[in-house]
Amino acid sequence: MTPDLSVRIGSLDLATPVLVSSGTFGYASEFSELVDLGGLGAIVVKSITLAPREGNKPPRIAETPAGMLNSIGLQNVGVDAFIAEKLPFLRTLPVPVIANVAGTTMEEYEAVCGKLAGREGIAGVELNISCPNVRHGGMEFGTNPAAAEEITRRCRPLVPGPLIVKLSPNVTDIAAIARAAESGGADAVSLVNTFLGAAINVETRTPRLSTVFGGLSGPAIRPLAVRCVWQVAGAVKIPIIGMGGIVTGEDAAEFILAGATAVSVGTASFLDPAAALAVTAGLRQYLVRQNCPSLRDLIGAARA
Amino acid sequence: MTPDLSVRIGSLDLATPVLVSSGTFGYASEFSELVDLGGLGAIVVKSITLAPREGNKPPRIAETPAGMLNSIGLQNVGVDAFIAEKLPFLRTLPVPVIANVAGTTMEEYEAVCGKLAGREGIAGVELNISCPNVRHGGMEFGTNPAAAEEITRRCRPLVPGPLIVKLSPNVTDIAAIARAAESGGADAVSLVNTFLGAAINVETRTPRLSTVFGGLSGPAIRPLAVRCVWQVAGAVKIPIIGMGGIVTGEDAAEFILAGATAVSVGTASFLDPAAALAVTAGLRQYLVRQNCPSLRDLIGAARA
Amino acid sequence: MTPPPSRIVKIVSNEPLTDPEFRELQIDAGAAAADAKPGQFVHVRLPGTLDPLLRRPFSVAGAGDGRLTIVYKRVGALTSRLASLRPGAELDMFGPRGHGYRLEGPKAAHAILAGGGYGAAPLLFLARTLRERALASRITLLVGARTAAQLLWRERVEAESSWLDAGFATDDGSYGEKGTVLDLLMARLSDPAAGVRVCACGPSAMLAGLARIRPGLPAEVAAEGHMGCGMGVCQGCVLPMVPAAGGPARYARVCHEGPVFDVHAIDWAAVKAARL
Amino acid sequence: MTPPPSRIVKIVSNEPLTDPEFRELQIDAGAAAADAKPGQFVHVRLPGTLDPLLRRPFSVAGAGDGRLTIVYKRVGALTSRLASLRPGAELDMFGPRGHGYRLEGPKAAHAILAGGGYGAAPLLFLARTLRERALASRITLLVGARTAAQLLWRERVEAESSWLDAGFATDDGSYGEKGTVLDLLMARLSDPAAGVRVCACGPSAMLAGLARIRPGLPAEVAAEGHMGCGMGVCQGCVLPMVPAAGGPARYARVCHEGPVFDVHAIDWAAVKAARL
Ligand SMILES: Cc1cc2nc3c(=O)[nH]c(=O)nc-3n(C[C@H](O)[C@H](O)[C@H](O)COP(=O)(O)OP(=O)(O)OC[C@H]3O[C@@H](n4cnc5c(N)ncnc54)[C@H](O)[C@@H]3O)c2cc1C
Ligand SMILES: Cc1cc2nc3c(=O)[nH]c(=O)nc-3n(C[C@H](O)[C@H](O)[C@H](O)COP(=O)(O)OP(=O)(O)OC[C@H]3O[C@@H](n4cnc5c(N)ncnc54)[C@H](O)[C@@H]3O)c2cc1C
Ligand SMILES: Cc1cc2nc3c(=O)[nH]c(=O)nc-3n(C[C@H](O)[C@H](O)[C@H](O)COP(=O)(O)O)c2cc1C
Ligand SMILES: Cc1cc2nc3c(=O)[nH]c(=O)nc-3n(C[C@H](O)[C@H](O)[C@H](O)COP(=O)(O)O)c2cc1C
Ligand code: FES
Ligand code: FES
Repeated sequence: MTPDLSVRIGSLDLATPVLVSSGTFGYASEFSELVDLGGLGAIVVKSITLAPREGNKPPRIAETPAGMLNSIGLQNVGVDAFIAEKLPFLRTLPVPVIANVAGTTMEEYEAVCGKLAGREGIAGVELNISCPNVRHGGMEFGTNPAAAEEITRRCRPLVPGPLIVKLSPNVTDIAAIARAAESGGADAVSLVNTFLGAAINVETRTPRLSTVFGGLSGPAIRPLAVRCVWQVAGAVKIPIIGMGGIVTGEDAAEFILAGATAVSVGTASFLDPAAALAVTAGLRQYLVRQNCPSLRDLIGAARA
Repeated sequence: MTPDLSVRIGSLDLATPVLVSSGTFGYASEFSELVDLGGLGAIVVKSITLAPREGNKPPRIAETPAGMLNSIGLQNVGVDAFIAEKLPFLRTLPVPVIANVAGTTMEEYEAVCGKLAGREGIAGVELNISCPNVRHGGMEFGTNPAAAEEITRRCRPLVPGPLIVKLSPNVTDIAAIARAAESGGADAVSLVNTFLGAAINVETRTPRLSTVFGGLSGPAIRPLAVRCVWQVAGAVKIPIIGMGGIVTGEDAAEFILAGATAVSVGTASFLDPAAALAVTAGLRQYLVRQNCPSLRDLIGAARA
Repeated sequence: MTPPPSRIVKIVSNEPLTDPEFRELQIDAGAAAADAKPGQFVHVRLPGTLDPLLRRPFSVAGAGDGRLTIVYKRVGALTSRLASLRPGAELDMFGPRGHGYRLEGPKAAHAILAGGGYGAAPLLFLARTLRERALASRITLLVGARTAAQLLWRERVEAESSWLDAGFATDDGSYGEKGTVLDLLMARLSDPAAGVRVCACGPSAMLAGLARIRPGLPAEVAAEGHMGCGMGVCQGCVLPMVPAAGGPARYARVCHEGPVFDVHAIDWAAVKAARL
Repeated sequence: MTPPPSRIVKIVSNEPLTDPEFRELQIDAGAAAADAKPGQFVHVRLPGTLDPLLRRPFSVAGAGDGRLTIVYKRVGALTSRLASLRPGAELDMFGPRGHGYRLEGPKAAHAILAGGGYGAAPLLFLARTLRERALASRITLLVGARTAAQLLWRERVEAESSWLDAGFATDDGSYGEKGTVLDLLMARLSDPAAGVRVCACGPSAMLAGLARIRPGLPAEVAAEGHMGCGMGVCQGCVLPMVPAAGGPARYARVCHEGPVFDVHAIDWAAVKAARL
């Protein structure tokens, strides 16, 4: 049996349900010699802002038990350079590329979406309304349902393909934010972005990150992310892209069984650039083991 | 140099700042043959409710990367049996015992506080308004500032010693809840209780916990807990008891440097029943290494 | 203070059995070895890492001369890492803990020990202890597994035939009877069962099956549960017990009241519903 | 596809040096060894655990015959576990990665290599490579450490005296000059410095000191940064570079543009302010 791994996110057909996450796969060219990019479900590129950003001061990374904190600060080349320098390579790839858009104001999100609209090689847009790592990094849009709905509604007409809203887990009620994104017209929600954390170097008595707070990712957060997906799957009808600490096919299956239609691999790509392909292979073996012909039959199956 | 580890929480003087956390140290008698209980800063007993509770169905425990989920469900003997059967032993101990109180309604919290009030052997009360593991387990009081303030205010006159309010981290703004507890008259806040999480057994396609959701504790949550302490320390003047994933003296120092006055050891006692004493020894060595005569000089020192 | 609750111990040997997914681990355990009783468990961590985090319980499969033996099956994070360790490597061990099989009280006419899979691990130790303490006139050890290779310690068990009756069953019939260890047990029980005492260990479906064989059959079973602390504190490892008529659910801690329970005290329907 | 990006490799040897907090690790690395250049790093994980999670970078200290050598100091989670591993144990290795010291271009009259602490690790490898490729007429290797025992590979360096000038400095004067490796360097530089090329590796305070010695001194330094990915993707390992006049902050990735940089390109004031 060769199980069917294909899924659909809005109008987008994905051959496999395993994406690579924004900020953890660069603009994909960095991986082109290391990984068979054609085996990925889709590539979500590093967050794009209107102007280039040099990012936060170092140190930007601190390891914690089974996790890592980052405060990169949305370092990126800006939307114009993205279109001029990065998109030509991305366009050559045989898999869908999703542009992740971030900003400080609603107008900035709109402007970036507008510049990307209709460009060949952009299959969809993910709105990052949940970055914990910059002042005004959009996290306020991710913690307030009304703001989440408004920003989605405003970007919606500017995005021809699927519009995905990426949710912050740093809220009391993530289901409410997901419902707001759905009402605003999102085709899908992706979750989770990183959890707000901090670590202190006790020998120097100073925070380990220049910004004090950073985003926690990696296996440590997996149980929290699975819970978020479970909650959101009970609240919205649009598909969910689940992520947070996925390293193996079984980890990915947890998210699918909790209600995600697709999954995304972030930090694990730092441990192994081909991690997303290993996750895909693991999912395939899991389906064979479970004697399950199609991944779609497993979406939400643990909720029964 | 023998560094001074003593701290004060409300009217309570603690010889050392290292407590053991509610639900992870039973009623202390279980540890009496394994650990020199006199070396602990204070003992916080398992949550006490008005009536006995048999707890949730098993499975109640699932391990996750560097963490564990639990959904014990406040299993406990109830306040009357606590007073009759557990308190006599606790009374003989040379360290302060703090009763942790939980309930479903404000009236239940008041009733339990009332029954405990003025009993010899109870040095203080911790209100658990943050248990994620029972329906109506008090978590709603922990996610709503007005409710947090009201329950604190109502229990305040019933508690002769220090009143500590234990905060849930499952909120958008933990500082707001801490301020509410302070306004309600709390002498201290303790944080964090567990983070809401879930895990799924992919082979059986069923949740790993009978209740689907449980509380995540252990080293995995430490960076999240340190962040919470940092946020709360910037918001209130009352002392903070910091916890979440502390295993070593250095881990404890992170919380102190972030602004906690004392710390508490939970899950680590499962790995080593004497973990809190190891943490205390580690803190002492750390102070010597830092050439710091008193732990109190380090409270919040990373915030400079 | 009593002896240190947990301690760093050294691996003496760590050898695969006939099926290499099962291994026998000998630990240099000092005084702890002298106290170990059949049915108890040791609670083991790998030092120097937080993943895996919690200790894992393993039945004591033998004890003597300052050494403890366990038999483990490779199933996940800790057991896989364990399989890669060599003699001299360090483990962090707590225990032996828990209540084992009954070692006092009346002598049984016939003690029948039945183990499935790695559940047979503590039973040769138990058989020897029952014999040393003269707790049974006759001792039978029944071992079941999927295949001949997975039958635990077959040759060692057969070598004790001077005092130990042995019976083997495999799912595929590759050795002994084709069937389960419960089939073997029922065949033995067809003699009048007076004075019989059954001691079992194995997967919960097997133990639940044992409970159904005969209502009053005196049988002690070693059960499993997901442990947090292993010392009776966290209430994580509980098993549902038969409740008082009309009473609320009742739970007992595998690590503290168990791991060995009266088979009839456990609420097997609730165990099954909870997929324990 | 090009060679697999990460692979399981086996430890050949793992021996303490004169100070046992420093160890020399030889790895059976196959084809990866042939490509390694001095100044590059390998990125290492322990398989089978998520704690420690991220890979850790170590400078290549030698390569040949299918083997790679690193020298490491025991400072934390991974290096402590590494110290307990024996020959035959497996590591997950990625690399060699990054840009090393310049290996083409003009021949230097005098290459002075200066290493502090474990920073000396790549420099004997570099000295040999410069000699093989005839990139310097004269080669000097200066090694500094706290104590005589911590001087890396002292005897091995001294054994190469036929072609390699050597100088040693210790903080406590227990061997060589009392002082730092920069003191040794400055003494060598008091000759007219035309044609001198400095290659350094060590703690950032040492490298920052080097930048201050002489404005135009051609010096390449191997710098450190906290790495997330080690392949130029995460932007985690960045170092502040001297910005364009009035321009915004500029960063370069240690794992990608580095680890070896022109000492004058790095904004040492910003490095110090950030306590890197
Ligand atoms: C009292 C007792 C005695 C035991 N004796 C033995 C023995 O002699 N030999 C042996 O091989 N095994 C024994 N076990 C089971 C053993 O504890 C588990 O196989 C072990 O914990 C798996 O650890 P892991 O990290 O390799 O697997 P994990 O990666 O943790 O999990 C693999 C599988 O094992 C299950 N599991 C994990 N932890 C536990 C736990 N604490 N209790 C029960 N199941 C668990 C998981 O649900 C999963 O299905 C015993 C269990 C108990 C409770
Ligand atoms: C390009 C490069 C080459 C290096 N070469 C060597 C070498 O040849 N020999 C050697 O002994 N060490 C070398 N290091 C440093 C080495 O990477 C760290 O000592 C190692 O990561 C510590 O891991 P740990 O788990 O033992 O310590 P941890 O417990 O992670 O930390 C202990 C200390 O090391 C620091 N540290 C942790 N991770 C890193 C990191 N990724 N980069 C820098 N510092 C870190 C921490 O801040 C802490 O102070 C190099 C670092 C870099 C960036
Ligand atoms: C170094 C780093 C940089 C990240 N940058 C972004 C980003 O630019 N935009 C974004 O939406 N998410 C970003 N993320 C979040 C990830 O896309 C992902 O949501 C998160 O890391 C959880 O998944 P993981 O645990 O698999 O890493 C970043 C994560 C990391 C670790
Ligand atoms: C098994 C278990 C049971 C717990 N029971 C309680 C409880 O009854 N009341 C309470 O306030 N907190 C309870 N907690 C939360 C702990 O007191 C503590 O806040 C939390 O575990 C975080 O600390 P840690 O990471 O050090 O364990 C429990 C935690 C665990 C792991
Ligand atoms: S494992 Fe904690 S009570 Fe049994
Ligand atoms: S470590 Fe990721 S860019 Fe250098």
